[in-house]
Amino acid sequence: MPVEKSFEPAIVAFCCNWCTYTGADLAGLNRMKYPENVHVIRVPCSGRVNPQFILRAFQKGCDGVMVCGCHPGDCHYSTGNYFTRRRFMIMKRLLEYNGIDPERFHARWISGSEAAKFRDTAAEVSEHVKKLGPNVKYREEFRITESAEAGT
Amino acid sequence: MTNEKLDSLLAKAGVRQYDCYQCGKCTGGCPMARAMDLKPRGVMRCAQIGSLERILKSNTIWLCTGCHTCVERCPHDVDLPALMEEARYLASDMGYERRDSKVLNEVFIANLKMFGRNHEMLLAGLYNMIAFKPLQDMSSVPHMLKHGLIEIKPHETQKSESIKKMIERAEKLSSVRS
Amino acid sequence: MSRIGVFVCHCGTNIASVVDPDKLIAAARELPGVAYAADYKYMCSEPGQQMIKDSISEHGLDRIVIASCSPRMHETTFRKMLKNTGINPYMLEIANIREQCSWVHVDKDRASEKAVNLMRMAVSKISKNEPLYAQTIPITKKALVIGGGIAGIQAALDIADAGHEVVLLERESSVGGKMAMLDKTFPTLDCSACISTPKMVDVGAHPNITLMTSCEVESVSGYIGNFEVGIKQKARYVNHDICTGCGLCETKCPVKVESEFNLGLSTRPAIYKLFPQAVPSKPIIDKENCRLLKGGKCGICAKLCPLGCVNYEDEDRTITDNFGAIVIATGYQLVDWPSMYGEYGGGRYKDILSGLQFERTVNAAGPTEGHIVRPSDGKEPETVVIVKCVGSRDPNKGKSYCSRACCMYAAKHAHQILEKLPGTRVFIFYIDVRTPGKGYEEFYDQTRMDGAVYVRGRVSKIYEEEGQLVCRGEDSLLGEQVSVKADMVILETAMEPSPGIAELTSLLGAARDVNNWVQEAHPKLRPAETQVGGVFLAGTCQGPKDIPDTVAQASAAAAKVIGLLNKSEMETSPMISAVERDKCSGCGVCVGICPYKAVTLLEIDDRHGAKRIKREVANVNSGLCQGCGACTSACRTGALDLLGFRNKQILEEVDALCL
Amino acid sequence: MESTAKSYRLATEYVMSRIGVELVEIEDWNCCGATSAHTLSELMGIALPARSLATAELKEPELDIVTGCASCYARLRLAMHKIRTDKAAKYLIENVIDMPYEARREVYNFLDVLSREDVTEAIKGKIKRKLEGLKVACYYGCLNVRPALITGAPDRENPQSMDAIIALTGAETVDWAFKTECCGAAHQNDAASVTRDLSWRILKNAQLSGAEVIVTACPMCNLNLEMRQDGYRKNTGRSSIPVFSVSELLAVAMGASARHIALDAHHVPAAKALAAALRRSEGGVAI
Repeated sequence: MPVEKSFEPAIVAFCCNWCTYTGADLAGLNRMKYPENVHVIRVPCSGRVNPQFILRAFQKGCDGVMVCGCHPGDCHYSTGNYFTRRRFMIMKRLLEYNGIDPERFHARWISGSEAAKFRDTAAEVSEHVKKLGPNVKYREEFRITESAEAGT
Repeated sequence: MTNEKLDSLLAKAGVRQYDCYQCGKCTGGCPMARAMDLKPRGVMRCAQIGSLERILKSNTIWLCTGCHTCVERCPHDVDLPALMEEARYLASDMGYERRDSKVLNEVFIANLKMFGRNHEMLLAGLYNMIAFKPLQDMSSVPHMLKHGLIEIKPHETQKSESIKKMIERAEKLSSVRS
Repeated sequence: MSRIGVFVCHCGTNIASVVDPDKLIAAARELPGVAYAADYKYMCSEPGQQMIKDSISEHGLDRIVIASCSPRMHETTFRKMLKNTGINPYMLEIANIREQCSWVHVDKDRASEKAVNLMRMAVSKISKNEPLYAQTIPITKKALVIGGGIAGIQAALDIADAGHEVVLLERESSVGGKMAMLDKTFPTLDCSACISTPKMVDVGAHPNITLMTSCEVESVSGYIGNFEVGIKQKARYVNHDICTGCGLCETKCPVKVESEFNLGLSTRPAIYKLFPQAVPSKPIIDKENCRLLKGGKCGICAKLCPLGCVNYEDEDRTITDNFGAIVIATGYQLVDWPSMYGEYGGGRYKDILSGLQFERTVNAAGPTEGHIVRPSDGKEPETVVIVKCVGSRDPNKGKSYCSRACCMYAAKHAHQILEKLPGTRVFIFYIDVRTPGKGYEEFYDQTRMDGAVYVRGRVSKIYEEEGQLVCRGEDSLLGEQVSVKADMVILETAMEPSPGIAELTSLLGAARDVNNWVQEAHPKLRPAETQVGGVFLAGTCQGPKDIPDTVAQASAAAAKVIGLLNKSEMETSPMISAVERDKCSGCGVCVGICPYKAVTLLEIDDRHGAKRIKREVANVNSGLCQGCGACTSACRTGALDLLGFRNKQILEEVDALCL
Repeated sequence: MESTAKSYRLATEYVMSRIGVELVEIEDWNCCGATSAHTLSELMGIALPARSLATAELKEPELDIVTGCASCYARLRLAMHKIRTDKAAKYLIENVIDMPYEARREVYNFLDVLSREDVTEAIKGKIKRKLEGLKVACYYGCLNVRPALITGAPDRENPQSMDAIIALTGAETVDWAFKTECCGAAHQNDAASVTRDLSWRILKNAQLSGAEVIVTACPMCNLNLEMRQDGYRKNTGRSSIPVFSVSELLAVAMGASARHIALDAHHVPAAKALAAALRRSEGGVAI
């Protein structure tokens, strides 16, 4: 896939139903504006986000991944996001190990009332990932294996 | 300008001024508060409203004995003795008037430079002379002399010269501290 | 092959003015599995819903994607609609193209492109959806109230009055709690006993209430509607079935120990009633101090009892009962100030009283029959110092929080002293005066006008000299050191949770905050519930509060319990964790992660080749599971999955975005 | 301890030799700078005590350090703490004192040493005569216990270690309120009227609590409390109260004579109170 002149990254944001998803809805209600690149996937809790979801996204060529949940201590499910926090501190290292720039991955705490924070985070991450350019690492390797398979 | 200085003073002392909620427990237990023109709680108040000058001009910072009663009892662990100490250094550096104890402290250090140890009679005598208090505590002198509690001849460390040099090194380094 | 129907809502112009519905329809028709796609001005409206219903029967659709506003808005609406169509309500996905698309973007082309992406993600996800069915669980129509203070008493009475059975459990030998110890209550100064004893008698006599004193919770299992609770009935050594409470046994007991009810200000025998108005009005034997039970010779009380109630062989027993709901109302205790404040003498000085000790002193039924006198010499004080915030607002030595009731009871104490001993000088050392409550500020004003002198400053040191207590501090409004020679000092000490709260909450699975108070489900909107379904809270177990607030919260908790017990069964959300037992290795990581104790290890019979074996697998309790999915992310083998948000569903969404 | 604290020194030497503890004087020690040095400069306030500690580490690497003065204790202990916890400060200080210093050994105050179980046992064995009924107020002073972070003292308001030691002599320690109140000794020269009042307050509370004598663990405290007593008598109309170091009481109980430990060197006549106590317990043995 050739790099287009104005590269628009595809970003997936896993948002917990109780805080960040609500915050994102509130941003809409207040008609705040942010880039179109961010696509929200609703999950009940940030603790539901299995690391393999993130790896899969990067593997499939997603340019950036956000995981957003309630602030630590405010989790709707009382402790879920503590596990998220611990899990994603290690996640960064795992990504590095896999050759994916850990800067493509962002974990943020955004409450249901922080519409502006959601907007700012979406804009910031979008801008940041844009600078990093397209995530082609695995896509190219896929293509190689695919064509090799096709060849035989 | 003033606040930068105040902020760095507080940072060096490890004190966050807004930790203090002005309950006055520090002043209540301070042994020297009676003689202070700005009470310990007042020092924290000045830090909160940004009035560094009042802190540096106060006699409080020179009267603090460092007994740590205040911080021991403080509900928010505000290390006032550390703040007082840093304020003394800053006051000296900035050329504010040093209160009464200057005389004593300098006589004390001069004493150490000479002998490496403290010579009580010389200390008290010199202090009284310079501070114009010729009779303070002098009633005890005959008793002390009689029982060998003080001596005319000072004890010297063997290497008092090295101590003098060391003190001078420390003084030099102290004066360049930011 | 699934037959998916895609319905795009214009939401008037809210969506259609930015996102082009035609593009969505066109894109949808290209997607595999989509059998039908249509758009409409308002999908949520009656005609909109009818249109979907018609399309379902016309095109034989089996799952529905609606591209519209946020699912938080209309997911329930559309699920209800599906219920009447024969399609399982969970065969529904909503693409949020309003709040998260048309409202937040300007560029029409790119917004439409994103809307297509969102719709495609929903279509991909729904291809993996499966029908889900809500379970119903029966409800045991009986409530357990833990703690017999005013909170527990109020909650028990409210629930019982609504016609439900209640067990009121109390650790001490009598209900009444702290309120029974108080003399008067602020700001109205009505006598505490006069308003609380009738309620105590009521719980003792109510046909729907079973009073269980000298009892503690030993075990809890089950979930909302179906708790099984093991209760330890501590040995009383007195048969309460026969005892008439005549009190003869107490008269000749040779033992004298400090009375816990009078906080050490008087003594009691080893066979005793907690206080004269105790409910039940029957004694127990304190086995730690009874001469005979300690191995000595005695047995006087048994000889005295005309009915032969005393039984030295009595033992602790465990009783098991089932409940539909549980109310925690375990209350508070005062902090142990002597271990915190060496500068106040660390408990060495007799004439320094805690606020509660003063309540006993000033109480007509107390050890001094209400005469305010010094414990050391029995003399009336001429000067009294009251110190506030002892142990509270002091993260260094005590608790960081404000204990909330102390400002008012300090004012009350000052008022009582000035009323009973006119001419006494009363000094109140305070940091702030907090009187947010109906009639509170007026009460504070009155106390000042009565002559109580408020001194702003925290007392730094209290020491005894020449028979008086010297209080040294700062009058911070004057900026000077002050020193008051007092004959009596009252320390208004902070509340902290009752001992054993940690054990109890962990049995129940309820959370505690940093200060060990029981955590409410939501600080504003669910203040009388814990985050565990069916477990409610009332009174000072949740945080320091005064009597009016305690009673209000107790009634709130009772209302919640009544609402629950009025149903005979309840529906649970089907979007919960499920275990694939074949995959589960029984590692148990999920057990520790679950905040609701919903996951446990279960031993099952299995086959290993031809051999029968027993092994452990994770088991999810559908009554407890709230569907957060934390366990699924921690599961190593992928045996745990969250229904409605299955791994494969979410991965489909991811894949659909990336293509 | 060579000059104003003559009796303290003599008594300490006496006690220690009796129980077989050898104290080694740090060769060429220097003054810790007390309040004056750190008032003027933080660095000097740490470098001065660090020099003595470094010398000790060099000459006697296997020995811990003990000091009989609260102020020295605070300064020495702070220097030790600083060296252990602050690498930059360690570098600077080693340069100033021109010696390496690793702070390997501990700094104790005299009370810590006396409170060690083996030392207490040894003292018990050497007590020859009881100071029966002598009412003693133990004055710890501020810097033996504060700041808690540096001293590690468990109770800063009502410590008990000295009371336990004094109890070995048969004397009775009184419960009083000024065990750790600052006597203001640091300002006895320049804010004399305030420190005078502080001392008087301490003396008064000790007497009102029933004490016949005060016992200290610091020569500065000792000197300050003693020197203020002429004025105390005149202004309050109370009698004066003898002030001893903890060693002196132990020495007397171990059998030291008044001359041995220079009891007559006290500003406030001291021997009488002890003699009375000894008479009470032994029917007239003179001191």
